[in-house]
Amino acid sequence: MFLGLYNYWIVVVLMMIGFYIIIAHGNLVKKIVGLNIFQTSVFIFYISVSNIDGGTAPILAEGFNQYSNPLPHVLILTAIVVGIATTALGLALAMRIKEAYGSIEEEEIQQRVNREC
Amino acid sequence: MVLLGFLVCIAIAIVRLKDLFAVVMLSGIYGLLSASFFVTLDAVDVAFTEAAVGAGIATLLMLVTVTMTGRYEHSAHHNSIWALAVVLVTGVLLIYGTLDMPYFGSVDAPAQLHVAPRYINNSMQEIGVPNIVTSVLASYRGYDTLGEVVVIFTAGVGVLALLSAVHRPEKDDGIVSVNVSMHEKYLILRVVTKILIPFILLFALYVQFHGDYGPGGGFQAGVIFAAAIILYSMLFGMSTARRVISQPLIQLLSAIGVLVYGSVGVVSILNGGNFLDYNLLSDDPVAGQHLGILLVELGIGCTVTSVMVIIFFNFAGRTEDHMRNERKSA
Amino acid sequence: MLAHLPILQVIVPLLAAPSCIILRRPGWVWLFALLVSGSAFLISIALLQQVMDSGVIVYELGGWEAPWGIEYRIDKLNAILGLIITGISTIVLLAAHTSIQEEIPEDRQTLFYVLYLLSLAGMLGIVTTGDAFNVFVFLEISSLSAYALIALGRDRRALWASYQYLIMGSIGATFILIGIGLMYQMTGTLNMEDLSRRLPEVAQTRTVFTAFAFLIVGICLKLALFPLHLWLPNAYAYAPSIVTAFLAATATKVALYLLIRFTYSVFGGSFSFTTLPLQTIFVVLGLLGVFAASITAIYQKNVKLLFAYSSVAQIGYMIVGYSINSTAGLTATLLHMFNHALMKGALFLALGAVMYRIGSVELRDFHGLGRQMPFTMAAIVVGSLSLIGVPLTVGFVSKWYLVLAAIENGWWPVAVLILLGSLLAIVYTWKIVEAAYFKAPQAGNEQVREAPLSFLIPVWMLVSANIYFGIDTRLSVQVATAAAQSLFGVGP
Amino acid sequence: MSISLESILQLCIVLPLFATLGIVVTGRYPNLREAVTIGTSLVVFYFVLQLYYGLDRGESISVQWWQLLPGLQLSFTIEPLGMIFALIASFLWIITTVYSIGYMRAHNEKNQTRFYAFFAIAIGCVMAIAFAGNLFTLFIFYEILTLATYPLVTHAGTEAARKGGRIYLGILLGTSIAFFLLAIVSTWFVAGTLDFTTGGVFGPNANTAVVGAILVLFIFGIGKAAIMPFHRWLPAAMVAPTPVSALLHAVAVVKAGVFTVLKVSALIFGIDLLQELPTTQALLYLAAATVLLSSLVAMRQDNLKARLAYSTVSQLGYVTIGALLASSSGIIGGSMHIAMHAFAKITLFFCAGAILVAANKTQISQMRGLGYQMPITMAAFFIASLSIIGIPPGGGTWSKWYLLVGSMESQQWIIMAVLLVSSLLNIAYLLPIPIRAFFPGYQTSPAKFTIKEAPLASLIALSITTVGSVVLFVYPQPLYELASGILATPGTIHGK
Repeated sequence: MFLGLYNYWIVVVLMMIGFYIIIAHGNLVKKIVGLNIFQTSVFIFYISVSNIDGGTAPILAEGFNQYSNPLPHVLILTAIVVGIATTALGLALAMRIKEAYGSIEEEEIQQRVNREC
Repeated sequence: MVLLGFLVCIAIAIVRLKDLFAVVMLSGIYGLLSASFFVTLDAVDVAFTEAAVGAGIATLLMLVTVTMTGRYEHSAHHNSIWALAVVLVTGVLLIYGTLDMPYFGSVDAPAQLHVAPRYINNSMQEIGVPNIVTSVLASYRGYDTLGEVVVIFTAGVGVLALLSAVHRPEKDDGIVSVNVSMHEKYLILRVVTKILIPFILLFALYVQFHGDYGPGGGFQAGVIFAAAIILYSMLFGMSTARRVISQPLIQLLSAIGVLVYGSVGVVSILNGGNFLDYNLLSDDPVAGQHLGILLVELGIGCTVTSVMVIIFFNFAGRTEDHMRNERKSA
Repeated sequence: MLAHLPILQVIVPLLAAPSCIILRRPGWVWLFALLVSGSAFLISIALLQQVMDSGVIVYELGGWEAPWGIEYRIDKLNAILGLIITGISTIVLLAAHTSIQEEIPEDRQTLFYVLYLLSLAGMLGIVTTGDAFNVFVFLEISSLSAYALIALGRDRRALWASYQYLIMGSIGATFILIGIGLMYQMTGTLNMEDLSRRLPEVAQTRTVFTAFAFLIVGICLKLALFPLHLWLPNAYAYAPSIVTAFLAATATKVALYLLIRFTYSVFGGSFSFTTLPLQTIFVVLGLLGVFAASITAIYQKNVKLLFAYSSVAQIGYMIVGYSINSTAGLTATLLHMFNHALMKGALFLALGAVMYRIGSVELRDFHGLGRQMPFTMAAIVVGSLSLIGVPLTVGFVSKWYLVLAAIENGWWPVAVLILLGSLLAIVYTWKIVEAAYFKAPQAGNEQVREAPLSFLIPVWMLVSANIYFGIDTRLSVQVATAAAQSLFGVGP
Repeated sequence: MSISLESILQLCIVLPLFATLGIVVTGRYPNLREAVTIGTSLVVFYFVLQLYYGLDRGESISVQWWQLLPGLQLSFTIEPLGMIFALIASFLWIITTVYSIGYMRAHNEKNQTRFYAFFAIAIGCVMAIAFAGNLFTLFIFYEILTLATYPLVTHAGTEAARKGGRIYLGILLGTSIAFFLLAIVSTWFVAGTLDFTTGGVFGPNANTAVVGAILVLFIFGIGKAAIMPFHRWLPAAMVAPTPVSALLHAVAVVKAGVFTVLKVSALIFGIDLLQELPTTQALLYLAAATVLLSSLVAMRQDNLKARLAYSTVSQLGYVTIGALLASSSGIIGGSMHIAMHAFAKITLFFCAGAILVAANKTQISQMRGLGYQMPITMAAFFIASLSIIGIPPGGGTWSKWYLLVGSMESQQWIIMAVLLVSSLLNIAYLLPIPIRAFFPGYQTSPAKFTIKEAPLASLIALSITTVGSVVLFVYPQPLYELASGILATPGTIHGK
């Protein structure tokens, strides 16, 4: 049981660390870092699913008949792109917020916003 | 196992650290490690991409951002109790979910038995490309990939809409400061790059066109191309780089990439097939598939390169302006 | 070409977006975007026609049959969604040119239309696809473009709102990604149809349970279901008027569509409503949402914010209808989806007109508008009446069905609460009416003129739709009922 | 002319709406505008008369419009109760128009076009309500009536108007959405139909508990009937110009309320079922309480219009009682009271308006000796008061008589007592006004007063209504026949 699943458990731990950073930290850049970790961990999970004992990389070649599952690889390639896209946009927003509010700390910005309302 | 252990340590370190610069670096390392973990799991293409993105581009962008937004995080995390509770609940739910999972690497997991075998067994006859990932990516699930290209394009446009400065003075004083800050951080880089750039470009081309046979393809190639250009601009200053590569042109390229991909699909409709049905691009289906994949990968490469460049230029440019303003105010 | 309509509906806007970059000139781009969205609208009408006559349409992308390839699968449900999305976006675009001139700097305008089209394409992609992972991809297209669009708002709070939306949205998307991954792990497929066939075998596993939970939570984040709604009000309030009108009328509907699609089509109603106490959870959250949001709305000084909160409340109604888990309930939800799109489209577009003339939507700036902008204000009044649910407006139709469904289910208290909720609507809408008709204009606003035709025409198109579908309900009711029945596997 | 009665029926509803257009178009030329209004009102009344003769000949007239929701049709049909209501409303519209021309001009109000326009819409709704063939149709126009009268109530556009309008809309819309709509949906769910049917729709084996609950919802939901505690909108509506108060809040709106109550109890529940319901008795007492309490409140009002308003509340209570007595003479009394009270109360309001215009007085305490100045007005006031109280020569005599009979038939002694007591209260709060007007008591020589009556138009109007209420006393026969026809109608036309 442990041997069969330990890998997933660690992945879960990683995900949760990332998730924690996103919701608990007030620094906008750090939130994005957390988001990255969260997503990357999900990628690891997908790839773990695709893995197969005694398998090899899904590139057809003589002498291999056990290939690991290519589908998750494809999905994750796409997901990575989505990830970087989100990161880029998020960071861009963080820069603009820095310009507009002079800070990238959640509380300070929230205070300024409330003052405007 | 060991790698995973490392990953956990790094993640925890990231949580604790307040120095954003270190955090960013660690996240880069995190990306790199997970990439190597992917290699051990036989996911070479993914590893390649993750290395290029997680360790490369993402880190770079974060660095630029940090140079502008300030290096230290000075808020103690608020509402951490609640956050912890939420996280624990989610985590426990996930662990609970793993209990019925097929064991790691098991041969008879449904994922191995249902859809995948068709790809592994028939892709050679149907597509004629040894790299199964490529054939799935570009053909079986080609439409996802179109979506992927559009996503990256969207990001490019979004960044443009957010950051492209209305008027950018061509005075270089600001740029110097940026480069200085960069040089401090990438000292080795500066030395190596001068020699490296041509090789990088060459390598990119190889990756682009060799994607059918080995790991690689349009996306990875695009990132590498972009990396080359970015290095160049970091060495010779943004403005020089901008003179070499004009903004409108690069934006045009990013659009054209998507359009190339799309038009392949449209052509296959006009040839009486379904959208993105490469078989009809030529008389011989396999040849058609080859042609289709080639064009599609080109499209991807084109868009990814230009978007990456756009993003970096605007990030750096914005930082310049910001620093210039700060110096003015100071 | 008719066979290709399903894909065309999506790729026409999808490929039009990059083409805009080539066109450059905002004026042309606008016309082009309008043309594109209009043609997408026509396509969606044709599709609805086809579906109603000849049932489900399947389109295999790349010619690879599912589950190996990705397939587009159009049934009555997503045909309706397509109609709503394209219709609203077209009408909203009519007003875009004028409004954008005012609210967005010249050099951003082309990019604005590009993002707008991308967002449109993304939503259409979500609703038409029959592949779980493809949903995720297009979800990201629509979301990313939405973040950027919101950030284009003039007020600097728009940036902060957009960032919060980005974080929330990304968490939601990642949750959905996890859910899909777990489902894939247990079934080995990503195709919805195939999933619905293979999930029952493994339905009892804890993994599938987890997958379901994550999907639901992820979707509810996107749906802004109370209490996960915190990102929505500011995002809508500070986005450019056009964006608000478009997103408010469509975005949450798409999320709701996903909820319905996954619970009924993929997991199957019986599984969904037995494994989790969904019914209880959703009816409680829905009603809480209705009251909490409506009451918050009452205290808003910014009219856009006010209507944003009212949107959260309206989502509550839809969720209540959905939680009844009966054909009648689902019919009510779908009807309200359609009707609410009309109401909020009209209202926010009218607010756009006010924004255009006054440059603010603070309640105090509405003083005296009743005389100065009679047609715009009349539109807002009709929209408000529709929101309250007065007869001969669409609002009444959905209220009627919702209450009837609740009573059929023996949920008398729920029926009462639904109606009490609409009393709150009277309170917060009438604040505006009184401000506009009983107060003298603020200093500096004496010279305000009626909005230009480019605004009034689209606004009144939507308003008259509000009334038309309130009087002649044959179309909307028939389609909604058919869709609901098909989801429950009864009727034609 | 030879138009089919069906099309006449539709014209009655549609004409006022067209009139609205005409009024808006001709808004710039007051004379033309008012000519349009009067013309329409005359035509509409003529049409209603045609319908009346048709009904008298025993023809069954009904019209189906399109289905608003599956199975729920907009349909109109003529039956005696509706006929009474329509006759009164359409006739008094003419009078009120005449009156308001005088009033509005003398008082030179603003936005008169808007005033006449919404007035016409309101009348259109009233016609639709009167002829509604099923509860659904009735509800729709009931709601529209509320909205159409809102601008009239808040006509002045002042702060006071805003507050009044807020209460007005809040209570009427609120009750109708929260209770009335719920009641209708429940009825639709339980009975499967909303068509008005003699003997009710619920059928013999209906669950009396549920139906009883529905009855409560109806009585509270029909806020226009001003049953306590939902009566406050009526005094609040008195911020409106007097003609509005006169027609809408003495006739159209409030009568729409009690009319609905009567119609629902007679043709949705049916008197037999009504008697069995557990809730009827309680509601009956509530109505009685309303009658008494509002009379008491009325006594303490010094503002004339306010006093009249509260008196209206109590008079409406009579009709509700009549409906809930669930006996034939109760229904007859109730429906006759609609007519009687309409004529009497509109007269009183006309008087109030006249006093305001001519003497610019609103407080009762200022009206001592006013009789010397405005003899005609005060005389009219006196006669109308008699009618309200229910003593000859006022038409009110008959309706109260039948209500008493009804309460005796169903051994509701308490109710009977209430009716008698409240009549005494009526005397106490109405008669002093004209009496003081003519006999100021303390030494004041009539010479000090010079005759200064209201504008002629107004004077004519109020004399007509006074005569009307006297006529109803000496010649109530046709009204009685109509009223007694309500329950006897052969199975009314169904919505399908």
